[in-house]
Amino acid sequence: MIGLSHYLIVSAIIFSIGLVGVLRRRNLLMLFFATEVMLNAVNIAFAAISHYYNDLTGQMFAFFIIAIAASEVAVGLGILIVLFKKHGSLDLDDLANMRG
Amino acid sequence: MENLVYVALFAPFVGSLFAALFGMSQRQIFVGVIASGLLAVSFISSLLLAINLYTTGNVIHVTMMDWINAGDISIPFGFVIDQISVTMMTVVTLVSTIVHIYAIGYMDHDKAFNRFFSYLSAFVFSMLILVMSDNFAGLFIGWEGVGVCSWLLVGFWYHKPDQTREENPSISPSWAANEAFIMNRIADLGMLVGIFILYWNTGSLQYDVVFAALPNLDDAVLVTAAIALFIGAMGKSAQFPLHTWLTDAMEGPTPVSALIHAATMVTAGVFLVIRSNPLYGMEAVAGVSFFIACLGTFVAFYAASMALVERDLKRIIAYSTLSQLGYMFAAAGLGAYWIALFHLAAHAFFKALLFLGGGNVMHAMHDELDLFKMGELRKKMRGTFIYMTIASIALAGLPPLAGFWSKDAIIETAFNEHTYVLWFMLVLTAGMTAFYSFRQVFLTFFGEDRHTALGFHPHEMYKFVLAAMSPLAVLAIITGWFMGGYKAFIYQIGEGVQYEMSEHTHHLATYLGLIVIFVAVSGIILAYFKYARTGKNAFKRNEEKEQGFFYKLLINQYYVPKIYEEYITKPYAMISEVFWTKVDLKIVDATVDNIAKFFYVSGDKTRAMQTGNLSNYLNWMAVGAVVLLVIAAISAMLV
Amino acid sequence: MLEPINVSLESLNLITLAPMLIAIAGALTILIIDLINSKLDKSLYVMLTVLVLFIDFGSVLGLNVNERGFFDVMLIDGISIISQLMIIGGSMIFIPLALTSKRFHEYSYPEFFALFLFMIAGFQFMVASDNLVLIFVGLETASLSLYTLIALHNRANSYEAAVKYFTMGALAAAFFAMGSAVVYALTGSIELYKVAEVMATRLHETGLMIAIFGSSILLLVAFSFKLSLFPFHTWAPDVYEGASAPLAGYMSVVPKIAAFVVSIRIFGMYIDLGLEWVRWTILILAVITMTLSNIMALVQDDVKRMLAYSSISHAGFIMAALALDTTEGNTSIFLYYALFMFTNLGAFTMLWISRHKKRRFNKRYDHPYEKFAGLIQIMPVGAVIMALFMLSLAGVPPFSVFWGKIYVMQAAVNSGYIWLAIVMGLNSAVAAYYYLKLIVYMFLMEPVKDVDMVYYNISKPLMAIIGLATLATVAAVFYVQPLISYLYYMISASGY
Amino acid sequence: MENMLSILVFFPAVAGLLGFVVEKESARMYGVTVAAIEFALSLWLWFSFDMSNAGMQFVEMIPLIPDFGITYYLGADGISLFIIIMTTLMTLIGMAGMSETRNVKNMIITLLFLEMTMVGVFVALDAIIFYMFWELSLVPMLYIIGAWGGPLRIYASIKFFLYTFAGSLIMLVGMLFVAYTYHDLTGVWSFAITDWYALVLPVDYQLWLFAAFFIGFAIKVPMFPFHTWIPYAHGQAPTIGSVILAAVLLKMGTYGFVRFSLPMFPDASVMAITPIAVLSLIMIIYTAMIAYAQKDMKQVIAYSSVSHMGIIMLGLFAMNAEGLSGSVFQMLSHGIVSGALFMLVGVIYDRRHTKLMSEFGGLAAVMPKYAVIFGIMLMAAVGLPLTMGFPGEFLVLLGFYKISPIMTILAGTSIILGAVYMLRLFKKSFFGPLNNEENMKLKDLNNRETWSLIPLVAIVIWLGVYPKPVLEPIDNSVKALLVFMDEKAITKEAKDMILVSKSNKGGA
Repeated sequence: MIGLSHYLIVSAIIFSIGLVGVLRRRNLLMLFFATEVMLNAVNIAFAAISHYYNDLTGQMFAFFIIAIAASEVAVGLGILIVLFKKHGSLDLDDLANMRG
Repeated sequence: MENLVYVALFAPFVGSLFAALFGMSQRQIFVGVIASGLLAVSFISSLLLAINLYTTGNVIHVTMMDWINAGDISIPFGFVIDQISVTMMTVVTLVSTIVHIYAIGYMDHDKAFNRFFSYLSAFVFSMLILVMSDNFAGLFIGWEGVGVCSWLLVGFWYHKPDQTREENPSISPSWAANEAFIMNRIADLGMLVGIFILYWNTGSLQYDVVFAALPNLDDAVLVTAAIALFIGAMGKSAQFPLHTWLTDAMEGPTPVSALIHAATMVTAGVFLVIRSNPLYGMEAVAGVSFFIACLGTFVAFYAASMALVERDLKRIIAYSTLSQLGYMFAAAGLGAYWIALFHLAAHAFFKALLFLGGGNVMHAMHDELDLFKMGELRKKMRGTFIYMTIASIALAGLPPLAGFWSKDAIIETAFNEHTYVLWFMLVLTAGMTAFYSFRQVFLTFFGEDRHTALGFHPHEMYKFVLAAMSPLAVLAIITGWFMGGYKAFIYQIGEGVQYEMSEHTHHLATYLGLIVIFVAVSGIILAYFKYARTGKNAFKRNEEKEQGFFYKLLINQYYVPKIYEEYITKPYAMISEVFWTKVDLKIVDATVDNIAKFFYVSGDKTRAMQTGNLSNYLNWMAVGAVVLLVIAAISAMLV
Repeated sequence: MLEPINVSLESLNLITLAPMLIAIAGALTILIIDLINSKLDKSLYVMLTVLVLFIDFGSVLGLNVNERGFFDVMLIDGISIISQLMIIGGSMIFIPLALTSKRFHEYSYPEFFALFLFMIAGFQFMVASDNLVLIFVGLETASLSLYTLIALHNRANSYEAAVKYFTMGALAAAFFAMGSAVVYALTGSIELYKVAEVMATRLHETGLMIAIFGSSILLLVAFSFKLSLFPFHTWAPDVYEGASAPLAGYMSVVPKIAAFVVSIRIFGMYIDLGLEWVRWTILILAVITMTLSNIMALVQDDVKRMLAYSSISHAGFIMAALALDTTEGNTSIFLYYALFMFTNLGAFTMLWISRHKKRRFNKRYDHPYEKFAGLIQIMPVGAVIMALFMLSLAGVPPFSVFWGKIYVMQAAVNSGYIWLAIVMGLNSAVAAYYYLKLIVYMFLMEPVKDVDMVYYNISKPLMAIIGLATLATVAAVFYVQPLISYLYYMISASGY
Repeated sequence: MENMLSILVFFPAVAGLLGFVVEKESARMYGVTVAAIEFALSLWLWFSFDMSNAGMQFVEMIPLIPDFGITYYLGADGISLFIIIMTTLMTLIGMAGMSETRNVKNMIITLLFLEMTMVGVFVALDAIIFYMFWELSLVPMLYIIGAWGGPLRIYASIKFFLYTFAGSLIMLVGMLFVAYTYHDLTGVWSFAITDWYALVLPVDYQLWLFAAFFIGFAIKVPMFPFHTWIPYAHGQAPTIGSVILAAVLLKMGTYGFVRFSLPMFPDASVMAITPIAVLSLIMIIYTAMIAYAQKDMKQVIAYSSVSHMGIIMLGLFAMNAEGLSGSVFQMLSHGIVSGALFMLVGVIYDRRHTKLMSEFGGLAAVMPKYAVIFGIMLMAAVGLPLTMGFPGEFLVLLGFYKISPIMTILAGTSIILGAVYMLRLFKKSFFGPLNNEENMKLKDLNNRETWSLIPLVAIVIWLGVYPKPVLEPIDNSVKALLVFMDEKAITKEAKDMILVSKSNKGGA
């Protein structure tokens, strides 16, 4: 029988995978994907908990997260495009003009 | 009569201010004349006060105004005219008047003539405050005031450069002035402490209140107060070990030496002890008093010994002053306050005369003071010769001149108190005194003419100057004759100052006097044979003898100045330097700067985390989350 | 099975929603006007925005304290009102800064103003709710708009800044979402007042502590990022540097007010539950933040970057007040920001008017210290005003920030955290150095050769704003009293 | 004239603001006139002062932030009255004697603002108002040192600012804690010092608070080991800066001890006697020795200033009216004398652009007037009777003798060591042969310099001969303070140590 804890563990694992992606990736686009992965991990958790409590709030939260993730991608990609036009690269390490 | 008090006190002050008005302008004879005139006024007032006191016996006590009132302390400007202060006033104003007149001639060619009179009159004013004050704080005003005037006057020729100690033992007038001031300050601290002790134990600084309260005090308090006040006296009266400044102070113009460093200021210490006789006469402080007597005797001998070999005319006189101060302290320490005071007065007359005579010689010899470069001056400077001989006889203590009576009384006192060692030392010193004072007379006025070869053409001083000196000469002769009268006068104060020889001593008085005379005469004869003769017996300098241990010891003043320089002055400068460069800059200040630097450097270090690389930033966030967890866990465990 | 939903309009209490709706409607209006005529001048949009904000401000003032509305997700309590007022007020001072004498790219887009209003609506949502969903939505709306506004400045550095801010913001959002999920898992609710109730009953269940731990830390990370607390502050200096000066000044105040309100709600709840370790964690975080950012500010070469670090330090200062969790502590947060707002916006405005298209003094920086060398000789009034702002930031009485500072310190002392007050004092002393450095450059150094002008970008509206900021900074002592009593009343009314 | 103190505080500030309008060439005259009016106002304050009243007079009270207990609360007593007069006097004299030619207008305006803050510190009776003026005074001084100073001016000015600022922030925490305690006990917020006086604190509180205030004040005084900013500040500051710094700013520290530490923490003050006395002794002896090692005239005066502040500190903790009155009097004396000495050093610096003693020698011959005035001030500095330097120093030592004879003797070495370094300075610069070519043609004091120094000479002698008009009001207030401390003290040791004057014992 698959219970709440299994879902939560999956969610935690995916969240960690996303986090590692954020920390390790050098390409901005991949970074964005990694954050999406993290947000989706949260979605899994919300859906599972919502089911567990038999309460719709969690699922509602999940929907909001999906919407926000979408707009985030929209804005993020917009900025990335301008950046790519200016720099010709999406590599993080090229992006260190300001420091100190 | 009260007005006379103020006249006596403020006349010199007015003179000083008047002279100061012209302080920066050309030499004006009238400045000197007016200053002298005002001093004469002061002298006459003092004399009138003395006569009044003598005839009526009424002690005058005036309070001019409040000075310092704070907490429970109340110090007025108050003045008391009793037998002690009036004696001092008369002596001081008389000698000052003469010195002022003398200075008109002596300072004739000096550009700073007017300034000199301003200082000199200011000194007299301070001295009068010192002796007239009715409280210790007022005494201290005068005490410090004379110190400053002494500083100004010793350093009067401030433009002279510093020399090495070998060239000039006093280095320079400005150096000597500073030395005098600083050494006096050391003693002043002692005096201040004495004042503090008296204040906190008696609640006042007025002489009458303090002295009235003395019998109720603890012995320990009395002893410390007596010691502290005596330390003050030691400085001003140049007692060992604070004596070196006095000989160096001879760098000042000779009238200054005569007035300040012989007749008046240096006796302030003796005056203090006499003034505080209710304290020093107490049973509880007998030990201190005896110490004073011993120290006085020691200084008398010590100074006389240095004078034996000295070649500098003024320094010899300075040593003799030191020696005579020792006599005075011996007397005061043994309880014979009135004898000390009498010797103080007599000494003031003959020593001032001696100094002024010395000034004449110096003037004639163009500031050359080396006795070995003089000789046979009596023909060219008859008046001066006579004066100086009189003064020297008085100093040597031969009857019937002033010095004999007073000094003999002191020696007799030592005998009377059964302190035979002191007595013996004092007698011995009397002989030495006679020897060196006549050594000086003979080397200056007798013997071979050594100065002409060196290009000196001495001439006698102005007539008016010699005339002005005559009262001193007369007094140097006759003062002693009035000893009995003075005794009656001063006995009016009360038991404190009364001192009578015992029956036994009285009996032996004649013999004791004869011993002193004998010793003194032997000293003079010895000096005559050694220095006064001419021809093949003439005095010759013996270089070999000057290498001897004792000679070197004496000529170097027992190496005391050297010791002070090596073990006090130099280490002080060195420690100061270390404190500044090593401690203050390298430790105290550097600590502060390093704290600031620490922040700055750690800022630079921390800044390195801000690499500009987004990936690093994201890692920082993850690290931060972990760190937060750790912090939270730790605080959860601790709280 | 499902009952038909039946909601009465009264129970919705839509008035609570009005302020945000006004801002959104204003933004849409601007977009529509642009569609009609795309050649209009920026001054029109500026004034329109100010007007919208004005109405917005009025509508907030009209709200009653302690009401709920719109399915109870809106919460209009004291702190939500005062924070909305401050957000709108700050924005009203900020937006006229577009009226510079030199032309800057971003202001030619009407979208700039629309986005700006959306952002304000986002902040208002954030502060006017205790529902984690709505907070999340408001937060993201505001943040996404802000990223775009930064990027609109249209320079290489601005893009870099936007990307950095965006990426880190996305990560923080994920943390926030995960934190909310854990809270939800713990309590079955995302309404903070219910969360508090449930959590209080479950506090001592074994095994739950780890979850409480997790939720608080995840949320703390998310808000530490927003509030730029160490070590989540790394974006701040870069973003401030990359953004235009007024926007940087704005970012150092308004978004932080919003974030602080949410933090008060969330972490106040944790501390009220008796979880002392939350307090201590925040305190330690705050102390580290104020100290480290201070010492990093010491070594900066650029005034704007220095001000960025200084803002971080001020945020740390206030975070400490938050950890006290007393009414005075919470009052001091708002007092501090109210006073800090004028001074800081003033200081950034002074940088803004000194902005030159070219970097004349330094290859990298727009506002290196050298630029201001000897300003007293070139432009004495400007130098004096800038010095006033710096002194105020340093906490020299009687200038505005001082009053905030002593109120914070007093709050710390009152709660028994004397060591905290001392740390704050020492930090102020360290901070004085870098503020002083600018004063030293302006007053004590000789001007760089051939410079006769520093304030290229000055214009009448900007002068008016600087004048207002100066007045507010200097005359603070006269309005602190009403301000304190109002804030204190509002905050104690809402139970914080 | 109920609001006399407000006028006194804000008149210079308003004049400073209006000063921006005045033409550059006329700025100096404007400044001198304003300072003269301010001085006249302060004299008027003196004449309308009720000498027999030991309490606060001219009290003004306007609530500023009532919720937080902050009040605009001013008042003056015998202790502050003369410090205020000295402040206005030294500002006037400093301005009149100022030789600065660069940016005179800025200087004048800065000085006027500085005057406001200085007067403000001495009349404030609300801790926060006091703190405000205290901190504000740093800013004009920073500017004066930094803009008109020597080569290290920026380092010196920043050091001055940060050092004092850091210390006063600790003091601020102390103030906040007192306010908190007051609120705790009475339920009312108040920062009024007079309210705080009524607060009887437990001994451990007193000790901690004493320490907090001590740091703030001690840095300002400056006490060893917090004194190292002062050689830089004096060394780099222009003449006027040093004059004001030495004359007035340092007094803020000692004044703070009288106004806050003693009456508020009597028990802690008594406990602190020995440590403070030790620090004071170090100040007196150590800095006197450092002064001796200096090569620069101004540094000698600067270190001597620290040494003299040691005497003042010692007197403050004598716990009897003699010492405390003497200490307050010494503040005035030090203000005038060290101010004058700095002005005198400025005179020679203007002519030669060096302050190294080795450059001089024999100046007395070419500059006799200068030498005379320098000499008088020097004598006052070493505490010669009948100059202003004596009564204060004498009373302090006298007073402290009651506490500890040994320490008094050590402190008394200041009269020796002071003479040592001062006379060395005088000898090196004024005595000896006139060897240096450049010194041969030096001009003596000009009219401006003479007439700005003569009043100081007159005061130094007047108050040396007849200190009563000043000493009496001070003494009244000090006695009242001691009675108050004695009544308030809770430990027996403190009650024993604090010595109430006999005149007060009868009445109370």
